[in-house]
Amino acid sequence: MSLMSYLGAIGAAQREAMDADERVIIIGEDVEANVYGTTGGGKSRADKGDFLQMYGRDRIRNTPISEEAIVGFAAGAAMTGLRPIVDLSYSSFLYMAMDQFVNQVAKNRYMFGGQASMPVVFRSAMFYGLNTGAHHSDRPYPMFMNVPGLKIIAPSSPSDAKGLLRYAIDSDDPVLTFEACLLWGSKEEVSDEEYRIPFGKARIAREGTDVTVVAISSSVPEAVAAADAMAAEGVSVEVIDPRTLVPMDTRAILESVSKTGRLVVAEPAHRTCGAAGEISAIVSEEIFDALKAPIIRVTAPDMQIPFSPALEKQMYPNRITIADAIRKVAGLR
Amino acid sequence: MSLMSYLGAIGAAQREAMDADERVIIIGEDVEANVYGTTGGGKSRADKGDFLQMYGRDRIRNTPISEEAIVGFAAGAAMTGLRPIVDLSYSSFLYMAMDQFVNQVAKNRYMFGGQASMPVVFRSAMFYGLNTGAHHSDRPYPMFMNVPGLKIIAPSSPSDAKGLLRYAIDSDDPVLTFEACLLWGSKEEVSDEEYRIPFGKARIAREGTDVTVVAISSSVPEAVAAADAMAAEGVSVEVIDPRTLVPMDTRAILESVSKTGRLVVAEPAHRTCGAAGEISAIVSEEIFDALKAPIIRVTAPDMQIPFSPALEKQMYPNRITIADAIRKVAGLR
Amino acid sequence: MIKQEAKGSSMAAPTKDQMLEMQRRMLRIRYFDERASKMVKRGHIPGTVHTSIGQEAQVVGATMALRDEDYMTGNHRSHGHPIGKGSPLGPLMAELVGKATGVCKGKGGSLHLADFSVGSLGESGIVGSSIPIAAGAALSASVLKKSHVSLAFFGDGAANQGVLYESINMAGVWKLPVIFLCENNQYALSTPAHTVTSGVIADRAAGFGIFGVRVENGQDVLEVFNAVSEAAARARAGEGPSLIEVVTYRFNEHSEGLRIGTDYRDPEEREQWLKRDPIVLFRNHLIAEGHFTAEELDALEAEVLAEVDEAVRFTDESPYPEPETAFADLYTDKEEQFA
Amino acid sequence: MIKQEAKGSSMAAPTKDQMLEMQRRMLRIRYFDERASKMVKRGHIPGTVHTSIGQEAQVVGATMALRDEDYMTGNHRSHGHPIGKGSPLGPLMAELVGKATGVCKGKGGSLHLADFSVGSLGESGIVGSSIPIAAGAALSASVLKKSHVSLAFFGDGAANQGVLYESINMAGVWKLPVIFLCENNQYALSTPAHTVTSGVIADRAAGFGIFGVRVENGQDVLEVFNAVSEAAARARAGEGPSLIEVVTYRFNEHSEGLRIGTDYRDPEEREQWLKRDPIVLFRNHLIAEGHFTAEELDALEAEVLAEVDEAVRFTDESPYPEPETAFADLYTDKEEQFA
Ligand SMILES: Cc1ncc(C[n+]2csc(CCOP(=O)(O)OP(=O)(O)O)c2C)c(N)n1
Ligand SMILES: Cc1ncc(C[n+]2csc(CCOP(=O)(O)OP(=O)(O)O)c2C)c(N)n1
Ligand SMILES: [Mg+2]
Ligand SMILES: [Mg+2]
Repeated sequence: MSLMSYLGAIGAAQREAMDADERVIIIGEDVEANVYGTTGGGKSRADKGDFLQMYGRDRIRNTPISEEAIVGFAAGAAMTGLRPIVDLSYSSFLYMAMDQFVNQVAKNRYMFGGQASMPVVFRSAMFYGLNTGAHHSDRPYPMFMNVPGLKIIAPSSPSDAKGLLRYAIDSDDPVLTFEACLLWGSKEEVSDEEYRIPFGKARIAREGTDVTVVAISSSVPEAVAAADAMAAEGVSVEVIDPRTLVPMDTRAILESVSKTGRLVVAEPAHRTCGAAGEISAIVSEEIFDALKAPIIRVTAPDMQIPFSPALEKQMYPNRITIADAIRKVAGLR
Repeated sequence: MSLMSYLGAIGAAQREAMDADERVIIIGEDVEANVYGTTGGGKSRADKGDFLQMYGRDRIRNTPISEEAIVGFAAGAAMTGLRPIVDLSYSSFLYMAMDQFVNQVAKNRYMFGGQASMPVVFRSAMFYGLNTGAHHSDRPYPMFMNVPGLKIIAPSSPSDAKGLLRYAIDSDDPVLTFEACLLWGSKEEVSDEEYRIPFGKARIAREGTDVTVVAISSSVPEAVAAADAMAAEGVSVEVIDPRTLVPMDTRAILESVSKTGRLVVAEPAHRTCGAAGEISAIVSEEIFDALKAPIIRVTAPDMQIPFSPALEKQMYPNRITIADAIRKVAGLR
Repeated sequence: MIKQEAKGSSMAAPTKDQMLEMQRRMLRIRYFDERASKMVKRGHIPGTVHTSIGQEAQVVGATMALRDEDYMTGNHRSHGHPIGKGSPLGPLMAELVGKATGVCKGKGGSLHLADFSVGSLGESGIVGSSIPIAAGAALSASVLKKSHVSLAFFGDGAANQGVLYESINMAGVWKLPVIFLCENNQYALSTPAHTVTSGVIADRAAGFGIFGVRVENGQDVLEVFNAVSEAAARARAGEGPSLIEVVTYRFNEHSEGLRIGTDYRDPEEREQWLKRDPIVLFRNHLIAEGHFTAEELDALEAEVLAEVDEAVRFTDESPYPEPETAFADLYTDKEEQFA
Repeated sequence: MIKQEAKGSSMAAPTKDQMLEMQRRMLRIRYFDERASKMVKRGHIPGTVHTSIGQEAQVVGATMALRDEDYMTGNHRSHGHPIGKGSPLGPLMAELVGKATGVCKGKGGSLHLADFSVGSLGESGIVGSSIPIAAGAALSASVLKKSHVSLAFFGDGAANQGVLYESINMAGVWKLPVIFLCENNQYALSTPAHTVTSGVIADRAAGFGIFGVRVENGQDVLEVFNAVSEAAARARAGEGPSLIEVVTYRFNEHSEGLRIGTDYRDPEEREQWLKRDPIVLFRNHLIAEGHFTAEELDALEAEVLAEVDEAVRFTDESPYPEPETAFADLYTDKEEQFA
C-alpha cells in the first residue's frame, strides 16, 4: 500500500497496463509533456517515471488538436489490434468527437454483427467548480449514458480510480471515464499490486439504515460529509457510489432503498435527463411500495455554469444541500 | 382550413416565415432541390411553390456537407441579424455539430451576459422504423434536453408541426425541432392562417380518467390507439403530448396524474437518461402521494437499432406495448 | 492523371490474371448492384441502397491495388467496396435483405456492410465518419510494425467534412500508411460538387504536406490501379499518406427508388457519361490489346451473372434472424444484462 | 511576407494617428496582461488567464486593419483581441475578476470575453470552436448587404481542427467577407507546431481556392496591418475569404500560473524572441522614422499605464454579482421558468 492521490492512481493504472501489454498505447494532446499529470513522474522529461522515456514516441502519441480524428483513429486502431487509452483532458472537449463516439465507437460492433471488438478507453476529467467558465465546466456523462454501446465510469476515490481504470483498459468494449478534477488531490492508501474493479458493482461508501443517498463522482465525498453531519442529528445515512454508470448496479441501490425506504440522489450534472432522474425512475419502477417518501434529486440546475466565484459555487450539490435533502426525505422539515 | 400532411405543414410554416421576415433564411444540404420536401412545391424547380424560385439563392442556401460549420455559421449569423432555419435532415447527423450546439449555440448568450441573442431553428427528423440501420435511426433528443440553453420541440401532428415551428422561428432563442419521419404522411385539417403555438403548453390528445399516458413524438398516435383499445376494456385513458420537451409543461402532466393516479410514459428514445425517466422522476418528486401504482416507462431498449425488418420493429413502443403497460399500471395484470 | 511528385517505386504493369480479376470484380459490382436495384423496387430489399454503377473502375482499380490483408473503410455507396476487396457475394446480398446469414447477421444492412475477413472494416451511413477509422487501422499497422496499408473511400461531398483534414494532417505527421480516396462522382445527392467545393480536392493535399493526385479518367480501371498502387507503395515504404481524387460519374439516381427530379443533373450530361461505361471500355481494351477474346469475356460475364444468381438463391433460402438476436453483439460480455 | 496573389486594391500607408493608436493598443494589451498575470499569481483573479504578451503586433496589426463595426471572434488567448478592437479596459478587467460590472456581468470570465459594442462576438475556451461563428457573421453581412468584414483569430493548434477547413470551404464558395487569422506562436500548450502540423498552414488556403498569406515577421505591426488590410479590402470587394498565418511567439507560459516545466521550449529560443519585442520594435521605428519623439512615446506609455490602473480601480470598487443573477441570461424570455 502507498498513499496515493486520485491523479497518481490514474497514472499508476496506466503504467501497469502499459507494462503488461504492448498493445496499450496512449494518445492525446500534450501527453508527452505530462501536462495533465498522468503520463510522467514529475514536471520534467528527465524525471523518473516519465512515460515518454519509458515507452517511447510510438506508444506515447502527442496529437494535434483534432479531437474528432483522435477518437476516430483510436476506434480504428482498436478494431485492428491496438488497445488505445485516449486522453481527452477536459470532458467539455468530448463534443468535438461526438459523431465518432456515437456513430462509430458505440455502434460498430453491433452494426457489424459482432465482427469487431472495440477495446479502447477514453479518459476525460470534469473541471467544474474551478471558475473556468461555461466552456470548461461540463459534466456531460448523462448524454453518453443515453448511447447504448458505451460503458461509463466515474470513480470517486483513488483506489477506485486505479482499479476501475485498469479494468477498463483490459475490457474489450469501449469505456469512457469521467474523472473529477475536484478529486485529483484527494489521497488514500492504495494497493501497489495490480488489481481490477469489475464494472457494475457499486461501493457502499458509508453504511446506514434510515436514508439512502446515491451519489456520483465528486458528490460522493459531499454525501459522506452530509451523512456524517446527519449522524449527529440521529439520522443514519447509507451512501452508495455506483462507480460505473453503465452498467449500473441497480441491485445494490434497490437493496439499500428496500431497507431505508428513503432516497436522495446527488450528482453534479444538469438536472434534466441526468443520471439522478434515471436512478429515481428505476427505483420507483422497481420498488415503489418500499418508498416511504418521494425521492429527492440534488443536482446542478438546468443552467450553464457562470464564471464568477460569486456565482459558481451554488451550482453544484454540496454537503449542505445534500443534508437538506436528507432531512426533507426523512421528514425532518 | 386545408387537409395538410405533417411535412406539408412544416413547409407551410417555413413559407409563411420567409414571407413575413426577410431576415429568415434557410440553410442546409440539398434544400435547393427540395430533397426532403419542405422547400418546394413538388419535385421540379419549375413547380409552383419552389422556394428557390420564390426567395432566391441568397436566402435558400445549399451547403456543402459540413454540419459543424453549418451550425456554427448559423449561430454566428443569428447573433448578427439573421434568423436562420437550418435543415439538418436526419437527427443522426446532429452529432457532427455537437460542439457548436453545446458550446456556442446553447452557451453564448449566457456566457456573454445577455449581449447576444440566438434566434435560430435547427430542424431534423428522426428516421427510425424504416430499416435504415443504426446510423440513420437515432432519436437523440434526450441528450439535448441535458443541455441548458436549448429549447426542444417534438411535434406529433400536422397542426402542431406548423404552429410550433412558426413559434420557434419567431423565438429569439435557439430551438431544435425533432420531427418524426414516421408521421410525415399523416394528415389533418390545418388552418391556412398564420398561427403560433407557444412553447410549454402540452396538448391533451385524448381525455380520460383512469390512467395517464404521456407520449412523445410518434408514440403519441400509438398511445391514442392504445387508449382507444383500452376503452373497450373499460379503462379510460388520458393521453398527453408535451409537444415541447424544453420547456416541459409539467403542470399539465401533474394535473392529469393527480386525477388518474396512474402514469405510463412512452417515447421512442433509448431508455437510460431519456425523457421518460425525467418525467417519471418529476412526477414522483412532485405528487408522490397521488400515485396509486409505479410509473411505467415504455421506451426503446438500451440497444442500437438493427437493420433487418425481422429485428427492428420490436425496438420501439407501439400500441400493443403501450396497452400492456396501461393494463399493468391499472392493475389489470 | 496529374501527379504532383512521384516518390514511390514505379509499379509493375498488372498481369493478365490481374486484369481478368479486375474485369470480374467490376462485373460483380455491376450485376450485384443491378440486381439489388431491382430488388429494392420490388420491395425485396427494405430501406435504401446506393449503387456504384458507373463507378466500378474507380472502386476496383483501388481495391485491386491493395493486398488481401490490407484495410479499407467506405461509405453509403457501399456494396462496391467489399465486392472489390473480394468479399463473397452471398452474405453481402443476404445482408441487404436482412437475413441471418448476412455478413453482419442482418444488423447492418446495405449502409453498414463490413467483412473483416477481407479487411473491410465497415461502410458508413454517416458521410465522412469512417475516414479516421481507416487511418486508425493504419496506426495499428504502424505501431505493430505490420505491412498493412489502409484505404478510406469517400465522396466529393464528404471531402468537405472537417474530419478528413484532421485525419490527413495527423496521418501526415505520423507518416501513416493510409490512402484517402475521394470518389468524385461530381454530385453529393442533388448538389453539384462545383457549387459547394472551393478549389480542387486533390490540390488540398499539398497544404497538408502529403502527396496528392487527381485521376482525371476515373473510368479507366488501369489509371486508378496505377495511382493507388503508387500510393500503396509509398505508404509501405514509410512515406506516409496520399490523397487521390478520382473523377467519375454515377449512372443511377443517388439511391435506388429515390425520385428527386432530374433538374439538378442535365440528362444530356448523363448520356455522355453512359458512353464511358468503365466495364465496356475495359472489355474493349482487353480485346484490342489481345489479352482476351470476346468469347472469353462473354464467358466471364456469364460466370459472374451466375454468381449473383447464386447469391440471391442463398439469400432467398436463408432464414431471417430470430428477434432476440437483436439484443446480442452490443458488448463483448454479459450482453443480456443490458437488454 | 510571402503573397500568393494580390487581388485587393493596394492599401494606403497608415497615418501618423493610426500608428500612434497601434502603439497605444499594443501597450494596452501589454500592461493589461502584465497586470492580469500578477493578479492571477496573487489570487485576485480566479481560474486562469492566457496572455498575449509578445504577440501584440499580431493582434493589433489585425484589429487596426478592421473598421469599428467589423466583427471578430477569438480564443482562450483572449484579452488582446477585444482590447485591440477598442474595448474599454475597465469592464474587461472587472470580468476577469468576476465582478458585476464585467463586460459579461461576471459570467464569462477571461476565457469568454465578448464586447458586442466593438464587434467582439466572443472569445472561446474551446479551441477552434469560434471560427465558424465569425464566418456566420460574415454571412449576415453578405445576406443583409452590409459592408462588415469579420475576422476569426485562432492559434497554430486550432489550425488542425477540422471545422476550420469546413469554414474556409463554405466561406470560399459563398465568397463571404471573412478573414481567418492564424496566430502561429509556434506552440499549442506544450506541443511544438512543427510536430503536429503537416505542411504549412498558410499553404492550405490554395487547395481551398482562397487567398493565403504567411506573415513571416509577425512582430512587425505594420506587416500584419498591411496583410489584413489587403484581405479586408478583398473581402469588402466581394472577393471572398483569406487565410493569414502570422508567425509570432508568446513570451509567457501557456497560461499564467501554469508550470509544465521548460523542457518543451528551449530557453535560448525564448531569449532570442524576447529581443524581438513588438512594442520596442515599433517604438524604435516610430522614433527612427521621425513620426514621434521618445518623450511623446514615454507619455503614451504613462497614459496607458494610468488607464490600466484605472481599470483595476474600477474593478476593485465594483461589487460582485448577486447570486441570483446566475439564473438570468440563459434565454430571452421567462427565464425564471427554467431556473
Ligand atoms: C453527416 C451526414 N450528412 C448528410 C448525410 C446525407 N447524405 C447521404 S449521402 C449524401 C451525399 C454524399 O455525397 P458524396 O460524398 O459525394 O457521395 P456519393 O453519394 O456521391 O457517392 C448525403 C448528403 C449523411 N448521410 N451524413
Ligand atoms: C477543443 C479543445 N481541445 C483542447 C483544449 C485545451 N487547450 C487549450 S489551449 C490549447 C493550446 C492551443 O494552442 P493554439 O491554438 O496554438 O493557441 P495558443 O495557446 O498557442 O495561443 C489546448 C490544447 C481546448 N481548450 N479545446
Ligand atoms: Mg459524390
Ligand atoms: Mg499556438
